[in-house]
This record gives sequence, C-alpha cells and structure tokens, in this order.
Amino acid sequence: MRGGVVNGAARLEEQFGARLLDRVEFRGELTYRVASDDWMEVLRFCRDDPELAFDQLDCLLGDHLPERTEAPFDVVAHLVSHTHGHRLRVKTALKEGQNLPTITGLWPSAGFDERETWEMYGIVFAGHPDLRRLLTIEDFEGYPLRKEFPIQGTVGGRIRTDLRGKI
Amino acid sequence: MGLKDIVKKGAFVDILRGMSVTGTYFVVDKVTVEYPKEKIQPYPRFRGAQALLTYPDTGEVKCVACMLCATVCPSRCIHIEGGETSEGRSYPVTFDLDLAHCVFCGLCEEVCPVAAIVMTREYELATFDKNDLWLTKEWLIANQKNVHKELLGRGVGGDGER
Amino acid sequence: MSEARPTLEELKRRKALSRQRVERSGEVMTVSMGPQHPSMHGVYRAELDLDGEVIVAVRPEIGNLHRGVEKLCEERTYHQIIPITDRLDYLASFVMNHGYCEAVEKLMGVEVPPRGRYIRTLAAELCRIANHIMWLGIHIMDLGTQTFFCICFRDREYILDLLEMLTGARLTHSFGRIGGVAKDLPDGFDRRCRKVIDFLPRRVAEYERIVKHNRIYYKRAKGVGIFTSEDCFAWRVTGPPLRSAGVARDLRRDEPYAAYDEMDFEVAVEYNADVYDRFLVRMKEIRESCKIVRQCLDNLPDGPFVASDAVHALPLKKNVLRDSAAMIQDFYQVFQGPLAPKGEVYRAIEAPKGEMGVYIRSEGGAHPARIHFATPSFYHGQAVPPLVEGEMISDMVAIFASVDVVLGDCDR
Amino acid sequence: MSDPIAQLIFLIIKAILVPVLIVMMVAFIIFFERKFAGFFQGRVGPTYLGPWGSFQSFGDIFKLLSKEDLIPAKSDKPVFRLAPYIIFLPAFLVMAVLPFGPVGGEANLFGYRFDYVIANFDAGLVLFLALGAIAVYGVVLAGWSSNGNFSLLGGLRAGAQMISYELAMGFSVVGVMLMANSMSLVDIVEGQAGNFWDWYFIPQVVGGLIFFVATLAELNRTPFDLAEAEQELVAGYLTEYSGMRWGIFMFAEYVNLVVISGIVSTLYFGGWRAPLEVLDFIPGPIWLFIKICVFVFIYMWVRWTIFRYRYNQLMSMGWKVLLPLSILNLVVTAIVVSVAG
Repeated sequence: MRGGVVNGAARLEEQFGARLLDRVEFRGELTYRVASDDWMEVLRFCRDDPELAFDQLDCLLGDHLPERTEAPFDVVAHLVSHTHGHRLRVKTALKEGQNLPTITGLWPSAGFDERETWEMYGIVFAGHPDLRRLLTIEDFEGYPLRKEFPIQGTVGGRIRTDLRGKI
Repeated sequence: MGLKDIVKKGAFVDILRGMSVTGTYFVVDKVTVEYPKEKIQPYPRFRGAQALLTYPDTGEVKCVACMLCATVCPSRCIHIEGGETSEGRSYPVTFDLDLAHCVFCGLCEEVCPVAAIVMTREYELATFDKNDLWLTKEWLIANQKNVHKELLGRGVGGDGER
Repeated sequence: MSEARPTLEELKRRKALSRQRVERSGEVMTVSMGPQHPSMHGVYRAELDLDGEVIVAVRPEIGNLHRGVEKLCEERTYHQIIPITDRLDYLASFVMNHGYCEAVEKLMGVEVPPRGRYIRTLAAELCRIANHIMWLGIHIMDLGTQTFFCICFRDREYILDLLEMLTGARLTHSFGRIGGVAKDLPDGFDRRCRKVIDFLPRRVAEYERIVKHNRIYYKRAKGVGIFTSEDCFAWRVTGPPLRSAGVARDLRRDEPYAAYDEMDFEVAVEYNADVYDRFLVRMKEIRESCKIVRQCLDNLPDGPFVASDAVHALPLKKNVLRDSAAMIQDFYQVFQGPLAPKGEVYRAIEAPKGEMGVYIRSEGGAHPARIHFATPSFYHGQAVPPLVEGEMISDMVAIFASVDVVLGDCDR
Repeated sequence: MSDPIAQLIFLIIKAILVPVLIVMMVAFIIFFERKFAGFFQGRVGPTYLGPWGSFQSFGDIFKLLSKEDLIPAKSDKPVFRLAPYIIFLPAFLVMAVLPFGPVGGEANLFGYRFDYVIANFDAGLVLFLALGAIAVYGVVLAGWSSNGNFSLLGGLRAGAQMISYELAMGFSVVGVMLMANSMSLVDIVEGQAGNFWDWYFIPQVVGGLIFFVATLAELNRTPFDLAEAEQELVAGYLTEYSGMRWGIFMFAEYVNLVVISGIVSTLYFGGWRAPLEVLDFIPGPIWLFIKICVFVFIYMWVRWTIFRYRYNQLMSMGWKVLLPLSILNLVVTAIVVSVAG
C-alpha cells in the first residue's frame, strides 16, 4: 500500500476523459490539470467514488507563475485516500481576479487553506464562509507570496543595512 | 463496578499511589543545577559563538577571505572585506559577524575550506547593548580561548568529523 | 478492561450525551482566551462565547507567530532552507529537517546510504519521545498540578542531552542534509543512548502509575473531546488523535521512508477517540520509539552517512581539507547550490504531532520556485471549534492540549 | 491581685501572643510551601535568601509591598478594597476558640488559674462553621467587584463551591459533637483524653475523611482550587488584584490553612493531647504545634500531586457523595452513642 500512483486513475480518466487537460507522472506521483469550472465536480467525484475514495484533503495551496501571462495563478490540491492508501494531485490555472468555488463543503479542512491562499495570492474563493486574513495582520495590503512582492515587505520594517554596526 | 473497585475507590488507592511517587521525589536527591554556581560543560559538538582561528606561530588569521561562509549563511550575517598582504596572501581586513541575526546553524563552519571559522562552546552571550552583538574580527580572534578542548588536539581546527 | 470496540454511532451518541449535560441559560458572555493565556500553547487566540460554563461558539485566531517561512525559502538555496525548517515545529526540529530533506531527495532523485537512513530514523524517534514527554507535562499541568511539568521536563532533559551530543544543539538541530545527515554518531553515544532508552520505559510506567488509573484523570479525560474518525478525515486531524479514533494510519508504516521499513514496531491504536485514549496512544508510542531506537543501534550498518553525489550534496569537511575535487564541489555547492530538475513533488512524513507534507515545485534552479509545508498543527488548530463546542471551559483546556497544537508549526 | 484582673491580664497576653505566633508560623509556612513544592517535584526550591533560602517569604513580602497596587477603573472600588479583609478576619477569629493546653485546672501561674484558650466559648464549633461562611462573602465580593469576565466566573465558582462543601463539613462535625456531647472545643479535647486509640478519629473515620475533603474545598486547595484555576480562568477572582492587596489574600489563605489544620487536629486527633500517656511531660502547645505542622505538610502533599476537578463534577461530588455520606455517618454515630449510652 505505498503512496504511489493511484490505481484508480483509469476510473478518473474514463469518467472525465477530455476534460482532464493534462496528465503528468513525476517521481511516482500523478497530477491532473482541470479547467477551473470543472474544479468542484472533479473533486466531488474523487471523494465520493468508492474506487478512488479520497477521504482526506492533505493540503490546498496557491501558486504564482508570472511567466505564464494568460493564467498566472495556480491552485493545487493534494488528496489522499485512507482506504486505498494512494495519493493524487489536482491543479487548475486561473487568470488574475478569476475566482474558484470553495471546497469547504467537501472537506471542511480546506477553510484555513483557502483563507491563506486568498491572503497570499489574491485568489478569491466564492462561497467561503469566512474569507478573512488568517496569517497576516487584518489591515495588511498586498499579497505577499506573489513573486513581485519584495521580500523586505512594503510596510516599514525595512532592514536598515546602512545602520549596521553604527546603531 | 465490582466490589474490588468500590474498596479501592473508597481507600483512595489511586490517589495514594500518585502521592507515593511525589513522596519518593521528596526524599530522592534533587536534579537542580544552580546555574551561576555550577555550570554544565557543553558537548564537543555544541554550536556556540564563532571564533576565528590563528596560526600559533605567526598569529596570522587562517582565513583567506574566500567568502564561502558569507554566501552560505542563511541569515546573511557575515560581512568580510578582503585584502592582500605584502607577499600576496589574501586575508580578511574586516570580518564582522552580526550575532543578532545569527541562528547558530553551523553552516559557516561546515563549508570553510581552511577550517578558519569554528563554533565554540561560548553560550553566555547576553548583553545590555545591541552593539555588542556586532562581533568584530578582534572579538572573534579573542574568542579562541573558548574553542572546544577536544578540537584543539587535532591540528588544523578539526577534521570535520567533529 | 478494554471493553468492546465502540462503533461510530456509539461514539456519536456519547458525544451528544456529553453535550447537553448542563442546562443552558441562553445569555452569552464572550471571553477571549487570548494570546497571553497560560494554557494556550504559544500565541493561539480563541474567542469563546460562554453560556455559564458551557462553550457555545469558538472563533480561533492564528497568525501571531507567522514569519513568512515560504517566502523566505524562495530566496534561499536548498542547503540554506534547512535551518529555517528547524523553526517550524521547534519541539521536534530534526523531524522537520528530515521531512524537508526527504522531499528534496525525492525531487532530485538522491539515494541516501543505509547508515544515513538509520541515523535519521534514530534521531527522528528521539525527537518523537522528547515531544511526547513534553506534551504529557503540559497536558497534566493544564489539569491542575505543576509537579508533572517538572517531572516530565527533567526526563526530557536526558533526551535533549543525547540530541545535543549528536547534533550540536538541544532544540534547533539543523542536523539533516540533502543525501543524509550532517555528522556521524559521536563516540560514546551508543552507550549513553542505550542507557537512556532502557531507563525511559520505566519512566513511562511511572507516568501511568500516577495518571492512568487516577480517578480525577478518569473524570477529566474519559468521554471528553470525542472526535470520530469521520471528523478526523474531514478536518485533516492526523497522528495520535486519528489513531485514538480507531484508524491505524501511520505513515512510518503505510508510506515507509528512511529506515522504517526495516524496523518492526506496532502502530498504537485506541478506539474511544477521547482525551484519555490520546494519552494512551502517546504513551504506547514512546515505548515503540524506544524499541525502534534500540533496533537502530543494534544493527547500524557502517559506510558513508551522507550521499557523495557531487551535484546535490555538500562534501565532507574531512575531504575538503585534503583533496581539491571536494573543494571544488564545496565552492560549487555554496555559490551555485544543488540544481533540482524541473518538476513538483509532495512528500508526507509522520511528525510527532501528525502528518506533515512538504510540497516543492522547482523551475530547475537552486532555489525552490514554490515550497509549502502542510503542517499538522495548522489543521489541528482549525479543528478546535468542532472539537470543543458544547464542552465546558475547563474541558477546552484539556481537549486543546490533547490535540497538541504548537504555534511555530501552525503559523509557519 | 484578685482573680478577674489576673484573668484580664492573661487574656490580653494570650490575645497578643497567639496571633503573633500564628503570623510568624504563616510567614515560614509560605517559605516551606515553596521549598516542599520544589522537593516534591525533584528540584531544590528557593535557596538564595538566607540559609537554605529561609528568608524567601520576607523577600516576597517586601516585593509585594514595593509593587504597585492597581485598582481597576471600572471596578466597584469600596468593595474591591474591602474584600481581602473579609477573608482575612474570620481566619484570625477562629483562633480564639482553639484550646492549646489544659483549661480550668488548678492555679498554676503566679497563683492564678491560667486557661490555655483565649475564649472558653461553649459553642466553639458553631462559631468555626459560621466564620467559615463569612469567608465566602470575601471571595464572591472580590470576584464581583473586579468587574472582569474571568474574575466573575472565578468568584461565582468559589461561592458555589464553598457553600456546598460547608454543608458536608457541618454534618460530619456533628458526629464529633455527639461523641463529646458538647459543642465546645475544650470539652471535645477532654473527651479524647488518654492514648491515641481514644481519639475521635478511630470511631469517626468516615466523618474525619469527609471533614478533611470538605476543608480542602473550604481552603480552595488543589483538587478544588477552581476559584483561581490559573490554567482556565487566568487567576479567577484574584485576576485584578496586585501588590500587597493580593498579598493579603495569599496571607489569609495560609492563616486559614494553619487554623483549619489546628481545628482538624483538635476535633479528630486530640488537640494538645499527647499520643501516649507516658509522653505527657511535654507541654500541650508543643503537641498542637507538631500536629498542625503534620497536617500542613499533608495539605501541601495533596496540593502538589492531585489534579483539579471540573466544575460540575465538583458540585455533583459535594451534593451527591459527601452530603449523603456525612448524614449516614451522623445517623450511625447517633445510634451508637444512644445505645452505648
């Protein structure tokens, strides 16, 4: 029962076929890319189908690829099944400002993950019960994990390298 | 709840058993190390404040200012300005280490190709003034007295097995 | 006295029973168990709506210890990230190094030599023991008496001594390296470690003598904070709380890494899913960890403890001082850094508090393009509202401790 | 000097001597509590001030005196200031009825009769129970007047806890009254004359245990210290107090501790009586002092080992377990006393 390639992959492909835009196998892990409006449907199928039975969402995270200009944002979900012990990664690409339906209905554990992804990347999750800032302070402006956000941060607190040794 | 349980419950057996444990601690000798009076000797691998090693005969610093430690440091707290001696040997003119940012991970010691910088067993680094945490080359050289004893015996500042 | 295994419905019935034990007066008082609260481990803030003693609603608030770890890591090479992962779950920092290194090795395809895998297993299990002993001290202190705090911390001291001897630091070990561990076992470590490992099960027996049959602990812990396996899956609650709900899920056995597949140990499982059973699970895990450490010491293979792969791993200091090839590798690794292939990887390991997953996406450079730590305390902190609503305020303290949330882990 | 003036002088001497002695004892008991807490936990405890750290409690007092004494703006100031004294006074008053030596004997000091009790009050036990009830006001008023969430919760919890345990204490004490068929502590000690098997603890085992558990609740000590449960309610009714005002609360708690251990040893362990006839040459007060120290040690031992009950368990135990048991014990004692005559 190693966490290897999901044996139910055929089941998924036969169910969704063309709508699975991309299939990548790397280091024994399987990744599917779906369009953003199939997102909810695919994940619901992964959870409810007895052969796949992905009953735990390991984590949901956002990503920023500035070089892909037409859809710079990604949302990645890692699923794990306790009964079959296999894992799956489902990704979707988003344009700037495009939002995604929330999956807290399927797995309540996505609540904090979606809040963090919204806070760090600006990807809005429609229908999320409580979409507020989670890790940063309430009135923090900007989305820190975007690549163009400077690492020193924008709000004061700049590391005064010029003062070193002369404080 | 059999009769045995009622009797045990009535006679506070479980509570007395717990009290017997604290009772034994009452008489057993204590484990406190009274810090300022008694101090514990750190292990040879303990990573305390850094020190710059010098050649015993000439008193020159072993460091050749190759900037390896400055680049590998995750919190970028080593600042070196290299220079050349008369006979062409490069050495660090200034070697500043900002202890306020240092996380004591030991990567600088691990990557140094000439074993010039070493983590010592000095852990009493509390100061009232933040400027004292800006360690200068002189402080680092003077800190050699705290180098781990086991290390000194092996010639070139430890052979990495440490 | 392990009665028949309760089914899911039985657990749900008990949970409902413990909810309406106290009548409700209806008028609510809001209390903030804020960041400075003595029993909120670290800076976790929970706003409670209290109806008398019973908690009606909980609004958790985390992020007070957020250091932007993921942004920091994107700026650093794979070697420089290791000291950052120490600071995630600072009570078992080597396990965090280990998880990160496993993910990087999976990404780069680096093979760890057997001795390195054994030392990693040994150090990870020592961290697990230290973490569980620390958890017990804090958990019992929340229930009332400080004595236990001192006893547990004194026993944890023996493990921290071992870890300082092995890694060089008591808490932030920075001992993991890509391809193995930083240093070999020091001489004299074997004898000391065996002495401590033989001594610890007696200590666990003493903890159980005080706590296990104590009538007050029975009352404070049995049937309190029930979280069935269904809830655990939904809220991603993993590790000891999940195993106390009857699911024998342990990544050390289900997805073996390091040398766990060569170790024989059982997974500690209980079935009542309450605070009492989480205590039992953790005590069993301490005993299992001692067994694993002993097996590691018994059949420790000799050979290199870190991969000598020039493209990815740091060279041994011994070689750098002697031959020039290692010195070139040293300069290459520090200035250039290890090059990872283009791709993304997700590796989950069994941290003491639950399953920690590390996701790394790389664009082929020496810096990760995106790194994400799915740490257990993040999800356990989120699962506090369903766990605690309906229970009493003094139970909140016991339940919150039983799920073992540490804020470094939670806020990243 | 005629008898009444001598008695007056003796009374003044006793009224000054006993409280001072108790205060000195309390100062050292605070230090011993910290020292023994350390020993129970395998550590050394305070060692810096004085030999083995014995001046630590004076250090604490000076620290508290120098600390700022905050009074929260929104609190009910007069009540806030008054609360500590409401707890402090009853503890001292109970000392008046505590006998620490032979009473009503022959003339033994300067030719006049010296009674080893401040007030030979024939309803001493009832006075003790009444004063215990007054202490409840102090706690509830402290919690109420600090006008904060946590202190309100702490105050109400303490009030409910003390009231429910006073009942159990009252009933268990009546058993002793029946055995000595008098409510005066002096007669109770007389009734326990002889060796330790004559003490009331042997026949009144159940009553004694209930009384001990009830005093734990009365003192707000560990299995029942829900009022200032620092883990849950930050510091319960003491949250808003600071400086010497907080110090008076702590001082009152320890005076209560000493006095209640005195009462326990008087009721069940023969007050100033020596355990064996032959040991009678050691004067009475010494025995009482030794017994008080033994009981204070037991209270500390219990405090540092046992966890804390949850609030509703505490109440259910008080009403559903201790109360019926003490009534049962009372009935059995009554039957035995009336039959055995």
